[in-house]
Amino acid sequence: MPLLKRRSLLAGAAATLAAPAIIRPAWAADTVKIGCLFSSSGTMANLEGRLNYITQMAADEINASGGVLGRQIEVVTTNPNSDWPTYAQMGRQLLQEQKVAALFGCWTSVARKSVLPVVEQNDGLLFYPLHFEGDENSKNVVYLNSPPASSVLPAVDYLMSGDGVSAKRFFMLGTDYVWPRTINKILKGYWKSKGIPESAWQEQYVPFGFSNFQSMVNQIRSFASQGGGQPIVVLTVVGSSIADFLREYSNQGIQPTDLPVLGLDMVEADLEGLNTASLVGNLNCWAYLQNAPGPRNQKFLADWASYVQKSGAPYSPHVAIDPMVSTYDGVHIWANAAKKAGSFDVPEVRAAFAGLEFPDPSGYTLKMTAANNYVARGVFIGSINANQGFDVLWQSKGTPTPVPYSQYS
Amino acid sequence: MSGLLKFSGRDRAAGPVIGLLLLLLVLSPVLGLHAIPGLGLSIYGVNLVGQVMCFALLAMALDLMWGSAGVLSLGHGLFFAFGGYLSAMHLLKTAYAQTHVLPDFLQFMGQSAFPAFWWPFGSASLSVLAIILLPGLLAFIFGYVSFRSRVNGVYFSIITQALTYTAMLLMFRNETGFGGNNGMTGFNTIAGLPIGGMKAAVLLTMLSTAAVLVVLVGGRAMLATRFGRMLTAIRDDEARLRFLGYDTLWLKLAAWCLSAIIAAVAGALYVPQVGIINPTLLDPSLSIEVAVWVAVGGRGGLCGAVLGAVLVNTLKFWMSAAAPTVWPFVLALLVLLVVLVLPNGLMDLSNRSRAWIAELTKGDVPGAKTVRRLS
Amino acid sequence: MSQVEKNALSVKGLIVQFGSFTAINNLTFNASYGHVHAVIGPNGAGKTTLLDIFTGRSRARSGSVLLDGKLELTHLSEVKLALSGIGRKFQKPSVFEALTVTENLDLAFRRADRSLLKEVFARSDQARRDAVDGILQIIGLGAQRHAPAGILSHGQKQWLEIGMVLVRQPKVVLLDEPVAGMSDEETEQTAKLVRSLRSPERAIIVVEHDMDFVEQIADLVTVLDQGATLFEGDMKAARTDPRVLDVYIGR
Amino acid sequence: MRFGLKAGAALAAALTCLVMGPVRAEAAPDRTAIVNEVCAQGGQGLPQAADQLLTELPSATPDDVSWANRVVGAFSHRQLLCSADGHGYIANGAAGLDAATLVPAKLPDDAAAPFLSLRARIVLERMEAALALVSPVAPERKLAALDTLQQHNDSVPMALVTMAIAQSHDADVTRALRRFGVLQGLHAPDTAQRVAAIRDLSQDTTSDTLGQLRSLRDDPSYASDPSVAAALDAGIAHVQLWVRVGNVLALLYNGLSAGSILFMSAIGLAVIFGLMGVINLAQGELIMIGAYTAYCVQQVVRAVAPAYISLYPILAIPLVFLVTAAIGIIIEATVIRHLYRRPLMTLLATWGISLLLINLVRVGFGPQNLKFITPSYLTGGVSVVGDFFVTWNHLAAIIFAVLAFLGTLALLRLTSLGLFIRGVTQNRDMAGCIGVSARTIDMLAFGFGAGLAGLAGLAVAPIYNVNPSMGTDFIIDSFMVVVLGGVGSLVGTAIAAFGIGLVNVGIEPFYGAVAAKVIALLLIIAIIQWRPEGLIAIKGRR
Repeated sequence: MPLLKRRSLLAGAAATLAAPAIIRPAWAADTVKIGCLFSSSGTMANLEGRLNYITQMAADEINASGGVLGRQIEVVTTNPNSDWPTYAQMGRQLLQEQKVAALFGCWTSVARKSVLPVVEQNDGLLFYPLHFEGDENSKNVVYLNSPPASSVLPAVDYLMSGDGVSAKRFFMLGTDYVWPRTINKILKGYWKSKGIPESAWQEQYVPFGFSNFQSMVNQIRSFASQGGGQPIVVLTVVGSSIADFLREYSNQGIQPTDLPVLGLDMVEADLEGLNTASLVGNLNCWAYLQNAPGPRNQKFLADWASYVQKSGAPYSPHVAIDPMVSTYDGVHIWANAAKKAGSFDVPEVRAAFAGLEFPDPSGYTLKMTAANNYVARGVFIGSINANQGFDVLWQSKGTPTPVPYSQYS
Repeated sequence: MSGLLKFSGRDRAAGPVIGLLLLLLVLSPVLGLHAIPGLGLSIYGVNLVGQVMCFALLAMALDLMWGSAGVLSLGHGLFFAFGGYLSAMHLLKTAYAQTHVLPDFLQFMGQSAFPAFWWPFGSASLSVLAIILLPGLLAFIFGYVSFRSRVNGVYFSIITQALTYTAMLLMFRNETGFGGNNGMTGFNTIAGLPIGGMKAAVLLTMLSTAAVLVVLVGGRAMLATRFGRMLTAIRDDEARLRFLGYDTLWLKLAAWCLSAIIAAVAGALYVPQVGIINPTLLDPSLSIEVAVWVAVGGRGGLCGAVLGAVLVNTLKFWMSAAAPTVWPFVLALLVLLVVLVLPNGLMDLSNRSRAWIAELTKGDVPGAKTVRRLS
Repeated sequence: MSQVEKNALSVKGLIVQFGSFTAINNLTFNASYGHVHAVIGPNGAGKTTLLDIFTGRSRARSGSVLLDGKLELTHLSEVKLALSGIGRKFQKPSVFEALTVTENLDLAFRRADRSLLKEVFARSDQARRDAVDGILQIIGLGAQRHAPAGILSHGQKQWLEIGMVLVRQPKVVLLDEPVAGMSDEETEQTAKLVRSLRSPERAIIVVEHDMDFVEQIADLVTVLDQGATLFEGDMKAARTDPRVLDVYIGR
Repeated sequence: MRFGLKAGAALAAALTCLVMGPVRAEAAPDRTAIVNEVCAQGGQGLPQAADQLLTELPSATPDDVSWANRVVGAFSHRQLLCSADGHGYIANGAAGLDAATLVPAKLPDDAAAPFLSLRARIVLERMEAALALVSPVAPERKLAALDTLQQHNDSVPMALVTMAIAQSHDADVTRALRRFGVLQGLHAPDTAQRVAAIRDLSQDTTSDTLGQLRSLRDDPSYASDPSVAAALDAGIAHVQLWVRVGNVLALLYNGLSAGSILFMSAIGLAVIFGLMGVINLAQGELIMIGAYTAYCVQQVVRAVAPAYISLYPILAIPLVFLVTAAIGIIIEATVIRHLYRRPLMTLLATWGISLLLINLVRVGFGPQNLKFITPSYLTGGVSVVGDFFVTWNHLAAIIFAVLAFLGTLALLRLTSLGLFIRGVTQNRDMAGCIGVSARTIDMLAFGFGAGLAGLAGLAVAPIYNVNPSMGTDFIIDSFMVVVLGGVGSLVGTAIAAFGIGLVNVGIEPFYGAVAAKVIALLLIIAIIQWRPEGLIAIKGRR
């Protein structure tokens, strides 16, 4: 027995010592790694999955033109499985074990919030491609898309104006997490500042992945019928719930002309497979729409289509959405900043952001300043057309300077 | 012969497992703080060890009920998460004391200060007390009503699963007040050490390993007493024990509350290591996975639980990075293998290999025979 | 049968129903100390239900069951019933298979005057060990005392369970088909065992299908049919009673 | 009857007033002016142009009307092009027409279609409806147009209604137009006309009407004129009553539809867990496979016979059942049969199977939601009373659930297979003795339960997301339904499903969807404490 015990102890010690060798990072001199934190399973998979491919596409583009600082970009993908703590776990692994130079990731704000402490503790750099609720300004995150003041508020303004529908009453329906909650809080503050009474709006939240909107749409109908001015729906549900909501909305025979929906997270991909004839006229707002005019967009769409063909990505070659373009922009911005800094070290790359510009597929030229890691983008308001896409209803003249902290929250 | 038969091999694993754990306890500060030049673990590595230890603790909590009393809880994630949330509340209070920034989930719900019931969590000792008492109380209430109305076997499993699921739905709501989907994050320091740093990682890993040791040794000692035999009797034939004059309600309740508290402590240690807690810990599939760890390691005697948790989770960490799409298949096949071929997990494997060796050598290897299959 | 015999259990006007089915219909029944009282009857006559009532497994709709003429049993829980002196061996042998024979008997030695908490921490004192050893002698499992109960033969398990009932020295011993599935030799031994258990301190009630076995052990036989007493007397008389013959053969 | 007479009289009065009312002499529509108005501001002038057209329409000739139809139609199909100098054209293939004269004209290079803003859409929709009233179109189209205008009953000049009535040859349309005309009298100065309008409006018992009526209370005549006040109060009370009735019906209907989904997802489990006692955690995945099989059927039909695509759900019913039943039988034969006496191990094994199935499908089909073609007969719905709106897809789910329930009940109660299933599941050893092969019966019963789960997948496909992990959403609810209903009782399962559905739907509007689910689950847990055997217990000796 004592012999047996000692032998096991030794074996155990050997196993413990061997462990670091197994998980030792692999360094290759001629490549630089960037990491992706986009889910390929779970409720966000249909949307986030595309962003893995677009990151690779952007990296291929840069590699084809000689890479960055003489190195080829190597994209490390992970699958956080639409589970927020896993984003943090994977992020930690990418930064600490894979030693990636930058992270591209997260769709929901929940995911970003869970990765935030990880990038801050490890002084990493996360490029976040979604428009979001603002009220955050970390030196370790590059906010590639717009905070509310330069995306949501212009769209709501449009709907409240005579050009829109002179909206007077608002039904806010969102998924129950930080982005919809904060957006709605800002909206309420905005409406209050315009003297609109609290009785003019109603707020409802559903869980992630919620799909049966039957009684929710009933509630919206009865809200709309109460009178008191033109009602609209401000939709902040995310992921697969968007298509489910739209389906029930059109099943119950609601006309966008009577009760328009402003889908703040609604992208072209959410409309795939839907019969949009009865949804024509509902709105969204983004910093890019697939129908954005200009040759840069045409080239981007062609590149994506051929990339899908080549890589066999399980997504439509004919659909491009804002976060894809934002991610694409992010990879280029990072590469340009690294070139400018002459280093992959985060502090130096970060310092190089100031004054960086990038002409992106939306037709606007993106700008960054020394003030923060926000990126100035253009604004589009889109309107659903009969071909599962969005027509450009309105677009901003220039790129409004992003305001991280909203005055209305 | 009978003594060996009785434990059917699980005693043999105890020595090496305890030895390994002791070694780990000593090695984690040595390797983590790079006491020996050129030989060390990254923060990530130390952290990983600590997390796995928390899972081992959780697995032992489950095994205490399942392996000993035959009561399978598919709701231990509830207690794990409960402990986790309580410790997160303490960490948030600590962070607030330094930054004076209210967590955003309170902000967007329109709060301007912590709700009043958060006050005990400013104090570390009161928080520890809460981590032990509150999950214990929840376990007591749920256990009392369930065991009293004789909810047994698979019914108990399903009800605990439903309870966890309910808790998950509840915690996903922001109105519930605990951060909803986001959960809680943004922890700052623990015991004065910056979270995310090596010192905190080493401290937490050592604490978790020590907790595993204490529960393993203490739990095994407890199971060797008459109380342990009563639990075994409940597993074999609960009605018989009642007809012998034992009110099994209280026996089960005692084990159940103890088990819940161990799970809660595991959760409380886990959360500062991952830096976030949200309701996904309440996902029923996590709770089922815990049962899988125990089944893989082998039920009863707690050693199997530790081994199973360490093995499956190490495999999981490794594979979900190296081959994320393959991992679910491996897990599924592992489950089927254990259920169909090795009903008592790795313990069976060791027994079978012994039987096989015995067959080859025509010798008698004590303990090679499985006494009975538990389920 | 002495005239001063004392009733251990007295059942009066007992009615047990499951849904619309009446399992026991206005039954009156007495079991006295010092006797082995056999209860027989065709399937569905209510034999096992009667034992279930004594042990708290089923609940009576009405009627009373008194222990020693004073303690009303019908509303007590299984645990209280066991502690007040009712012991039962089940039809299907139920022993704790993962525990050894000694441990089984040790657990069965549950003293009514101790709280559960005390029982958990009770030391194995001499009295306890003696009681266990004594029972091991009676049931003849001394050689297997350290074997897990799971590896015992069917007959040995039955004896162990009888031993577990006896170790606490209950006032009423209920044996539900103690020889079902036993070999002739084992049946013979069991009969011997049961006969040796007869004592003025306890009443023994046996439910059994094996008529020869009943004849060997029983002082008194009650034949149940459709939840009511059809016959009461000794076994010889029962075998010739036309009503008994009718329910056993007629249907 | 009395009310009817009175209403009739009021209607007659109102009509007299309408017809006899001052008829302004309108000029014929000035086509060029209207087109220029639209194009001058690149389409932004549409509302003003539309107003002008509407006021001039009552004096229009049929030719004017057909021109107006042409222009409005062109605008909404983005075929109306405006040149930079403010002239309007209609695209006609490669060629063009002058929008005002409809004579062929060369399209200028700078001619572009004005953008269709939401506001423009609203205007166009109303214009199309108004034009339909005076155009030679089918009566149904006119009725639909009236419905559209009804919601905005302030936007049509009375003269247009008069003109439409004069042109109408269909009794229904004429009646509807008269009613519509009366409604225009809501704000008329004449009391009788008003009262009639209020009465008439009250016949349409929706909460829209209620809102309209309530807003009339702010009208000064409500305070000053008792007959208007009385009519209004009566109207509000009447509409309120029917809206309430409609709300109750909607609640029941929604509860029924939620319950039918629950029931469908639980019915397979009622057989597998309820009758056979097998804890099948892969039940949700069988539902998922059912949905995927339906998807495959859809794809095959689309490829082979696209004309019959709308019939694929019916074709899918037998195929889905057979495929999932076959998978169920494979699961039973390879795994479950070794575990009948080890229920907790069955639980783990089936969880492993569910994990396997999810990931196999994920690898095979990808993680995204499947796109189902919803046949036209399953889209939309009909308004019944008040705000009670019956959607066809939910109605189909209810009917499907009822049929599945009756079918299963019949199979278990009336066929010998059902007898054997009940026999074997109640006493495995005994059934073996009487010559029934317990193995075969177990396999068939499990296959049957699996097939039912597959049908559930077909039923939920039009309502829920179909993706590899969809099954996990169903499993706990299904177990709760079966346990609550009473294990082994199909009727109990049905009662429990509809009960839970109703509770869910009833709570949802007040506390939200999540709270509804939480409360329902806690209720179930509480009920099980109270009745551990479920609502319908199989009684017997324990």
